[in-house]
Amino acid sequence: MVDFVQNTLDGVMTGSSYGLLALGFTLIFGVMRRLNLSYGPSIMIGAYLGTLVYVQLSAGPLVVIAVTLLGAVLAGLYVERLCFAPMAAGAGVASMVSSFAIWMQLEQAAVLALPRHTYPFPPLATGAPLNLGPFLLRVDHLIMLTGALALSACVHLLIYRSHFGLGLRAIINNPVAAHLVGINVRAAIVRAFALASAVGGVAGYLVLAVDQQVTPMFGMWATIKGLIAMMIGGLGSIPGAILGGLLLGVIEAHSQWYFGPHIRDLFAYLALFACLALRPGGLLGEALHEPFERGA
Amino acid sequence: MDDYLVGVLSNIGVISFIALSAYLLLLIGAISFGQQAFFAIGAYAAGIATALWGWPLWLALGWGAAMGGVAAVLVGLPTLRLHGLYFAIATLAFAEMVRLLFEQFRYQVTIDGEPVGPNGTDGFRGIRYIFENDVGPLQFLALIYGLLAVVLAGLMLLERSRLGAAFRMIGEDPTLAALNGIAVARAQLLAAALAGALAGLGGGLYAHLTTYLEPRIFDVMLGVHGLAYGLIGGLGTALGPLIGVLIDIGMLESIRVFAGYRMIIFGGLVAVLLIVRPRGLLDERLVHRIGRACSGLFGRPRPDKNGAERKPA
Amino acid sequence: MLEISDLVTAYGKIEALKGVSLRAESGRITCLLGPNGAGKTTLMMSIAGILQPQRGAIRLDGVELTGLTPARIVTAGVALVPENRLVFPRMSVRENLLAGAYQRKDKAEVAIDAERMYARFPRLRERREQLAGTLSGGEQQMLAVARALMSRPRVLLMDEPSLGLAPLVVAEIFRIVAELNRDGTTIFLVEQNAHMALQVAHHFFLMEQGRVTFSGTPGQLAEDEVIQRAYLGARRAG
Amino acid sequence: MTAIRLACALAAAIGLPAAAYAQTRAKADVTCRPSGTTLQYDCSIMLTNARTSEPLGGVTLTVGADMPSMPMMHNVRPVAATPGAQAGTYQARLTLEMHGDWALQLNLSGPLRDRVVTTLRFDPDKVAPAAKAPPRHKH
Repeated sequence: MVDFVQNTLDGVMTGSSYGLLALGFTLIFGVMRRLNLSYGPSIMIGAYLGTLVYVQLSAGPLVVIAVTLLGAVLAGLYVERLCFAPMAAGAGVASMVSSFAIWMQLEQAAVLALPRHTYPFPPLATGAPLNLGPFLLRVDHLIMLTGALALSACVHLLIYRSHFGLGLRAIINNPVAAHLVGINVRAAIVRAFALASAVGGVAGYLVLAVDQQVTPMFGMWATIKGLIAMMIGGLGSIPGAILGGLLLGVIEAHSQWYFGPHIRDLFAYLALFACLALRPGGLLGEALHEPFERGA
Repeated sequence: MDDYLVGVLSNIGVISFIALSAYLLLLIGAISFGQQAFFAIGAYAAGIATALWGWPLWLALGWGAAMGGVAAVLVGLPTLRLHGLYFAIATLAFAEMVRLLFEQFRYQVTIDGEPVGPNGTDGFRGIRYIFENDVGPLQFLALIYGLLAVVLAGLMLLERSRLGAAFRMIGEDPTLAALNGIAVARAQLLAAALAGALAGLGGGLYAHLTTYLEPRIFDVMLGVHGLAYGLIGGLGTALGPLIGVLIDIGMLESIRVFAGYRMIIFGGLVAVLLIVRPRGLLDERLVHRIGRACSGLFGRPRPDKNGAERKPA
Repeated sequence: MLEISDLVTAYGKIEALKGVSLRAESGRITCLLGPNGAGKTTLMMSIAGILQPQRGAIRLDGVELTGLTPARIVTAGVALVPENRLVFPRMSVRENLLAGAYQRKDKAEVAIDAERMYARFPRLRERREQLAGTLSGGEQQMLAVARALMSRPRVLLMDEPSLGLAPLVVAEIFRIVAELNRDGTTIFLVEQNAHMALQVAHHFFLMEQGRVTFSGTPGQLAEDEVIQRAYLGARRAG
Repeated sequence: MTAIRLACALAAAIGLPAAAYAQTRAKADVTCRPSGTTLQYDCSIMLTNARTSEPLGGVTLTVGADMPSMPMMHNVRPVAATPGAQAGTYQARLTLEMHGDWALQLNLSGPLRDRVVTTLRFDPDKVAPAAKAPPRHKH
């Protein structure tokens, strides 16, 4: 029984970073009904800048966070300008494939800049794990969980309490009506992209600080984990993204404990597949109705 | 032709199968990130058939295609009714599951004192049919392009058949297609089966071309590339995806001089191309215009001059 | 005063508006009548900036609006109550009203305006925290009107407010239109319901296939002739 | 898994007798080490007959490399290998695009036609046989 709770705790910890990634995905998908396959790679660009600063200038964690965040936001805006802004209303699939092409570009750029396979990343905390009764809690995991929950609370407040959030939700509800009430939809989308990239940057930083290394595979990993967590949680639903992330973390932790790492990923995909086949809307989102536009 | 050029052309031929497979599903409006799963199933099935069971090549390729088709139907049943985006993610999940299952799949037969056959992450070496039966690289290249020509002819015929029209109608609007008496579910499954078989056939050819398979080969990159070819080349006809493959691998090989920077240039190029032509180079509108131009040339009566443009939704 | 001169808006090669010129005097209710497909909604969307016209000009009290983004047009004082309402379905009635005043910085004034809307539309006060998507057609129409008024427009454009509503509710809508005008709001109304529209309009235009075919006051033409010309297509010579 | 194994055994039974290995099968031992300039490696290859394990001399050998993920995309133009001092030994210098796991394709097109594939992990400082677990992100 102790193992079960320990696994669940570990799962919740790692799941919190999935939740943040899913949150970033949901923000972009919610606002534009578009899938950004470059989401992970743009965070990786931020992380590579962060590790560059950490390795070359041996900068402290605060500087690395700032650089990672800024890098992720800049890369995110680059993706928005090239793949999503110029696309006509109907070209949903085209912008998704375009974001895939930019994923290739960003990944190769990162590999060229820093050709080694892995690069060190500043750790979050190096203290011994705390023990809470029979359970072991790694300090850096705790920081990741609290950081993730705090950030998602901030995003929730921003979306549901602020003027910016009101505008964003209006666009999500009905873009034409948003235009008609005088919202500058273009500018709001760019700000939403920046916000999502920033959230992704923090998630990336937390994950890589726990991992203490960054590889070019991180882009794909982040995109796929964020996507799975978003789909399980429910498209366009902010609480759903966090819940989906935590659930994915717990599923993975248990399957890793009982069946080993390979089977862990298999279970994650199985969970996603079952969720899609049985409840397409995900736990908290509602199923999409309007067709996923195929092109202008 | 030197071996390297034959190698590149063979690669182009083999990848075209997965591009056509994704294209076929795009016709019915289904975006699949998972055709690489059926490519893998076809590759392993055909590889096992020749290397372990000693079947002749054509039977092994047929077997691979059949396995690809069956797998496509099995995964299509619960997912094809889903909304476009969910189907895309479901196919991605299924393909990754197949890849992870192949990492566990071990089935070896000792031949000639050596264990031969898939061995999990170590892959499946020794699919040496073309060496045992003295099939030269040029002969295998001819086989690839022969099969590709047959498939293309089939797809061109499909374009003009009632089934082709049904696929495109479902692609435009499934409810409208159903209202016009098309058995949408059955047609979707048929399209998925055909697409799965196409990818399986391509997989079988790939297995014998490289003589070596490994689960990591069949990850999401291959699937998304397959999808991208159709969208870059255009969905007007079956030639569109081939144009996409030519641009991709043709481009990658020709700008070899920027060895390290290929993907950077190519990625940027695709993004810009999709801005200018969101439905690809050879999209429906261009094909329609070419069709009208050709019909003008051959003196067939032309529809009225300014055909009504579709009013955007 | 809202002035449209020689406006041409096309979808690709098809010209929906073939050079439309008309004016909506300040402080009055101006109505545009015409059958389906005459280009009424295209005109409204062109004024609101959702569609960019190919030629012609749109001016509000002399200020050029053509080519501006919808947001800038709202700042200039134009508010559109769109065809079939387009409320924000998964946001509450209160939030829909707040969204209507998105551009305004004076938070206190906005709150007062919101109260004023609840006073004018008591039904909305009852449903204040309810999701707009769950409201009835008539209630959504009132919400759409209230949302447009929250930006304190100089001219209120209304695109077929009676669409899909029960006769009782349509009468209520037109009573509100007259009441708003009495309180000083300039209204440019697009309608198919000629009978109701002519009772409140000070001036009206007829439109067919993207062209204005008649301009005058309700008294000038007998109602049945208006309907006959607008919907049954009078003989050109007549 | 057992169901699959049963199906395979059945298929083998009805299959034709396993193709006789008329051709001799080649076996290759490859060791590479960094050549000093980044992403460039010197590899020495020992070719032997798989059955009798005597060295295979005088074979025209080209060495190509594929990145396991998307092999037809991330590939390196094949290099001709130069025969070494002893029979059956060959040298080849490879220039890669990235560090990490690469599948080396040894194409024999001389008197004997065959292809052998070995996967090695190329790091800036050393080259090792690819570890059992692929370098998936640990998570």
